[in-house]
Amino acid sequence: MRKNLVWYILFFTIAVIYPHFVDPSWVDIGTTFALYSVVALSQDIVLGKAGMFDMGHATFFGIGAYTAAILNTVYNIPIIYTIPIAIALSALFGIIISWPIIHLRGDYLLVATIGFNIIFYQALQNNLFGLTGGPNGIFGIGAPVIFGINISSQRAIYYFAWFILLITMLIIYNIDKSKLGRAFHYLRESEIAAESFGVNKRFYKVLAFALGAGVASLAGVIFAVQYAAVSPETFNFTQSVLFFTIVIVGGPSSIPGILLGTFVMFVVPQFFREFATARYFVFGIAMILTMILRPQGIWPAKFGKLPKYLTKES
Amino acid sequence: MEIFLQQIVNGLAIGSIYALVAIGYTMVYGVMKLINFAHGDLVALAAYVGLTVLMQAFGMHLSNLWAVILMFTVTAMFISLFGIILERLAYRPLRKAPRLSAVVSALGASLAIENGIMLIWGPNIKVFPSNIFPSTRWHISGVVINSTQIAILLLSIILMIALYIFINRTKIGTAIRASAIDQDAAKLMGINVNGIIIAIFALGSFLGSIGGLFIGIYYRELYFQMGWIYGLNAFIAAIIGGIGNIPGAMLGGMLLGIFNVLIAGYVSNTWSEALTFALLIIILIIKPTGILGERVAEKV
Amino acid sequence: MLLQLNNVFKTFGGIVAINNLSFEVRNNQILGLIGPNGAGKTTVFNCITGIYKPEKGTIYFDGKNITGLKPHVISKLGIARTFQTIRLFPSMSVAENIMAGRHTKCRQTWFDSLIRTPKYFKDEKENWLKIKYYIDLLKLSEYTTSIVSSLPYGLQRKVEIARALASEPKLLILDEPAAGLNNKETQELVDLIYQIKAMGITILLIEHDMDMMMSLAEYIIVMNFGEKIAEGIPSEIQSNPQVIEAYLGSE
Amino acid sequence: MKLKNLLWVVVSLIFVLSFSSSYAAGVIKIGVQAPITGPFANEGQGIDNAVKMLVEQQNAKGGLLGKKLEVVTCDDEGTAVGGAICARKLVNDGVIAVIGTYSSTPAESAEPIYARAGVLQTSDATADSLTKHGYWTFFRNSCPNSAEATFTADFLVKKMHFKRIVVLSDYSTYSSDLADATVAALKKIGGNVIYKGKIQAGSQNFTPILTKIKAMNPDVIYFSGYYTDGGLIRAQQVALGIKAAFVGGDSNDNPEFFKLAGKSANGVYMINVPRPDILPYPLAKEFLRDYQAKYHMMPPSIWTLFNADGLRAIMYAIEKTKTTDTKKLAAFLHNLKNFPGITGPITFTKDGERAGSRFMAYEIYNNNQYKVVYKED
Repeated sequence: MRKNLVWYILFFTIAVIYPHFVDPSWVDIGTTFALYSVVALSQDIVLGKAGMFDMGHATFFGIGAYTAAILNTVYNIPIIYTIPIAIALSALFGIIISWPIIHLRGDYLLVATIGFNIIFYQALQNNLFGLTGGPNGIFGIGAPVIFGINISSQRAIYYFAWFILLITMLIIYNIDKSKLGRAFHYLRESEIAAESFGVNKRFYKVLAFALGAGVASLAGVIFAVQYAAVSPETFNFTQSVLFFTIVIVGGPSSIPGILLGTFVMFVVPQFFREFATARYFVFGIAMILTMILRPQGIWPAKFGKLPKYLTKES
Repeated sequence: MEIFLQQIVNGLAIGSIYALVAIGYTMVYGVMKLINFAHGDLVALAAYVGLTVLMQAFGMHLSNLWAVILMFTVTAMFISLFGIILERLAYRPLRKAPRLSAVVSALGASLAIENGIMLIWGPNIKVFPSNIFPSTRWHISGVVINSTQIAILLLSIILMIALYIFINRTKIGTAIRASAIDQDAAKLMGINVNGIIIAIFALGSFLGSIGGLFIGIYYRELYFQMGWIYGLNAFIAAIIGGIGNIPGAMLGGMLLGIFNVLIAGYVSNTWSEALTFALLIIILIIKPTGILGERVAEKV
Repeated sequence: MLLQLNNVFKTFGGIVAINNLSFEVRNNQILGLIGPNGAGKTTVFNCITGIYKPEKGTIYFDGKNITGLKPHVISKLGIARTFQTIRLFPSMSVAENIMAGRHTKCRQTWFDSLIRTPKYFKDEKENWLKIKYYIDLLKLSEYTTSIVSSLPYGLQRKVEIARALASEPKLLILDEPAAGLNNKETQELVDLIYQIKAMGITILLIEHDMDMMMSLAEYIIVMNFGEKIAEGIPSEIQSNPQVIEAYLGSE
Repeated sequence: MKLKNLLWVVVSLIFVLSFSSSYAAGVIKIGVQAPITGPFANEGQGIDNAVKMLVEQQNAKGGLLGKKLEVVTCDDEGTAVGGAICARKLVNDGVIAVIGTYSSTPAESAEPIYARAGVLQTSDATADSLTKHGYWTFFRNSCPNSAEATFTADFLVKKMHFKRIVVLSDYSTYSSDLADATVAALKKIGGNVIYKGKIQAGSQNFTPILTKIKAMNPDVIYFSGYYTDGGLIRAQQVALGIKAAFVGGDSNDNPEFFKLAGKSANGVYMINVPRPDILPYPLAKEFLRDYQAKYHMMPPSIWTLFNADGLRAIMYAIEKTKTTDTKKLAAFLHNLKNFPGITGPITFTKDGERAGSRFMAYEIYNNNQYKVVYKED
């Protein structure tokens, strides 16, 4: 417990001083790393914790980004107020989308979630209600103002994104160490046993989707701010595959695992932007090797970390 | 009416290609419970290998017919072997691992094959020569049918019937079905499950390679990411039919081909993908394991 | 009367699994359900716990009609069970597995969980201490943090029972609890079941070990081909010709 | 626990290593921001190849201002994220100008970063908004959609007198914007658009929409997308017995179109800037010959040539102004008039828009021969 805390403090300390030592492209990478980690952690609520095969999570990320973009550019609502709206809307979508398909078994659910992602993507491309801007997307999204500070410089956005990551990690930690997280895990491990002990399957599964959708949407808003623009291909099915892969490669239901997964799947390829053509060939093979060497993920989740008063010999 | 018939004819041609590719997904899934996301890229690889073989054959001044025969045999053999090697290297080490780890391994294989094609054949499109099949067109009361479509449809149907007989009438076929129902029990009955898995990968890759060559002959355009689109469609076809069920994959492929043309032709072209997926989701909501998939009651 | 089945009927794809079955379980009774393989015993359990919906007939528990209710609702009313094939949460620890039993007793809402309200802390502590009690009760304390899939079979059985007890049920359903246990473990199990009865819990039991069943059960229902063929106290059952035939005939 | 420690060490080490960035004196650095991998890999690699080739040629002639040119490439994968990261990286690497990128989204996310750093950016991306932000660093090297749209509308209505027009595009920003602009231009001069549809690029099976179009009995199908789809659309159109004429936007004009369409290519009309082999642009012929000799393939599309022109304009500016001060270069470029380019004369407006491009319509005959059928007055 203590040891973990030390690691996390070290991790965030590095994160805080990091932008002062690297060039600006790496600050951007750091920001996007934080946001992708948030999305991956939110995907993990559904995929890793509740064990539902969700391969359409970029939908919720996109709902957040587009909600903020539309509300800000069309209705001139300050970004900071779009955050709760985006979260609520995305969570609502999560509920509506998952409700009818929640009873589907593993791979069928996977296909249904892919389907929702593709429907969402086509809706963006077709300029739904004349709001999404079609293939061009939406440009000119403003910056949030918090306590009178304008979050528009590169570093300000970086710290804001990491603050969001910190909040998300706390929420995920809280989920893990509570009735809520245990219920998700029970459902993943054995649905029948979980139901037989009073876990309301439908409620918790839909709740997992709603929570996952809400958190992903939060990352989406900041993402829209970071690039001052949103466009459809950032939220397509390929992107969902990335988030899915992050969770599995890193270690389902493991916070450090998912951070490492994001690092491996998003940051590592950044080193090779200059030797471009072969990098995804090598990367594909690396993915296979990683799974073979670490089938449970790079840093698998550990269970059995219990409150002190339980494990201490009395 | 002729417009409708025209759409159906075209839908069946593309549907039969989906069906051939879908069988590869469904067979692997049936025995290993693995979504082999690399299967589509194998199909694309087949088309590229086929084109290379064909060009070599023309270079050796073979006649059209012999060149095509050579293309089919060499490609089918190469891709079947490739499928076997893929299983050995990327999936077998993960057989005891969590299911999704194998899925990620498949995604990695897909990425590697796709980018491997780009490295070998370049990022630009490649075009099949147009004169390899005699292309005759028939106008039957306003409906245009060409000889390539008929050849594809007939060959696909023959292959599927052959597969059906193989699966249902031969010893290996029975062993494959047994392994699909219960791998452990099959093992106890003395079935060499490793051998069966090699067989299904060879067979699925073989049919996929034929599908890839058909794509090359029919559409004539190859690009390195094509496998992803055909793979996804074929995977959906397998799901519609009930994944794991071989006749289901055939049915699903044909249905998807027809859905595609009817939605694009009669409902909305710009929303055709969204509507296809909406239809798929509705099918799943009503029939959670696809049309021919059986609802497996979990033993408690 | 704690549990009452009236003319329960259930088929699977046209095959009758339970045919017009009726029986009653009295408060704090140990009732045994026996019958040859495939007689439909586990199906009865699954109908009671809500995993299957009976097509006809009614099931009353504690005066309430529970026919066709969802498993999690039935669980909340006070029925807990173990499974014929062990169904633990394999990658979780012993304590976390047992905690599943407390799911309906934990009073924190999902929102309390998310932001850790004072209610959350109080609730967590209360329930974990209960878990400690059941772990000690079943002498599992040295395995508290062990991952259950790494435990031997006999201990896994114990964890399952502990999990069921942790839910403080009125009715405990045990589906072949002695299967796969050695003699010593079986004896421990018998002692444990008496202990559970002493806690005021009613027990419904399927068991193939006839010696154990005859010594343990106060009343026995015999099933064959989905129907009840006999019922009575152990000594009556032992001498019942129909029962003997059912067993011998099926061998 | 040891493994974990090791991992963290590796993580921090990599971060530390990434601090370093090289500065070499006596070199002018040119950046390439392009989608080297991903769905537009062919286009991105084309841009990269073209820039490297032209820079090599320039260096053989002694470079510029007595300094050698050096190319720094960054793969943006065609995404907004990649665009911004590449922009930061290239700025940090000390480039003075960036060629590319290919599509609008990454160009847009990179644009403000280049503007703030004072790095010139020349891209073929066609989204109207790119030149609307007022960034002095941005120069579009392709022709704006509106010019082509007006020309196309005139050709279809005034020259060919088509009465029943079908407009098709794909979902890319370029293609759908061009289709929208063309429909608007057609409406303005009273053209009758009976159907406007979209196809999914790369889906290869276009018969559903074509069969639907067949029933509408059009006399022309105009397609604003790429040759990779256009060639197939034309082939499938003829195979279905649809008699309508086919008019392709500039991205259809590619040798591969004829391979895909085969005999059906005959009678196709292409709208494009003047072709190298028709107008006396020795530059273009030379460029294509060199490219073919160096890379053993043709450039993937016209967009490669546009970006090559962007680079040539910048190199010309450096040569003329004898400076690498981007403010002065930009001022020079904003006043550039009729600089001979591979894709026709290059003129930039004050917004960095490329102006004064002249379009022509060609008819294809004998499988791949061109003849001019219509041009702007």
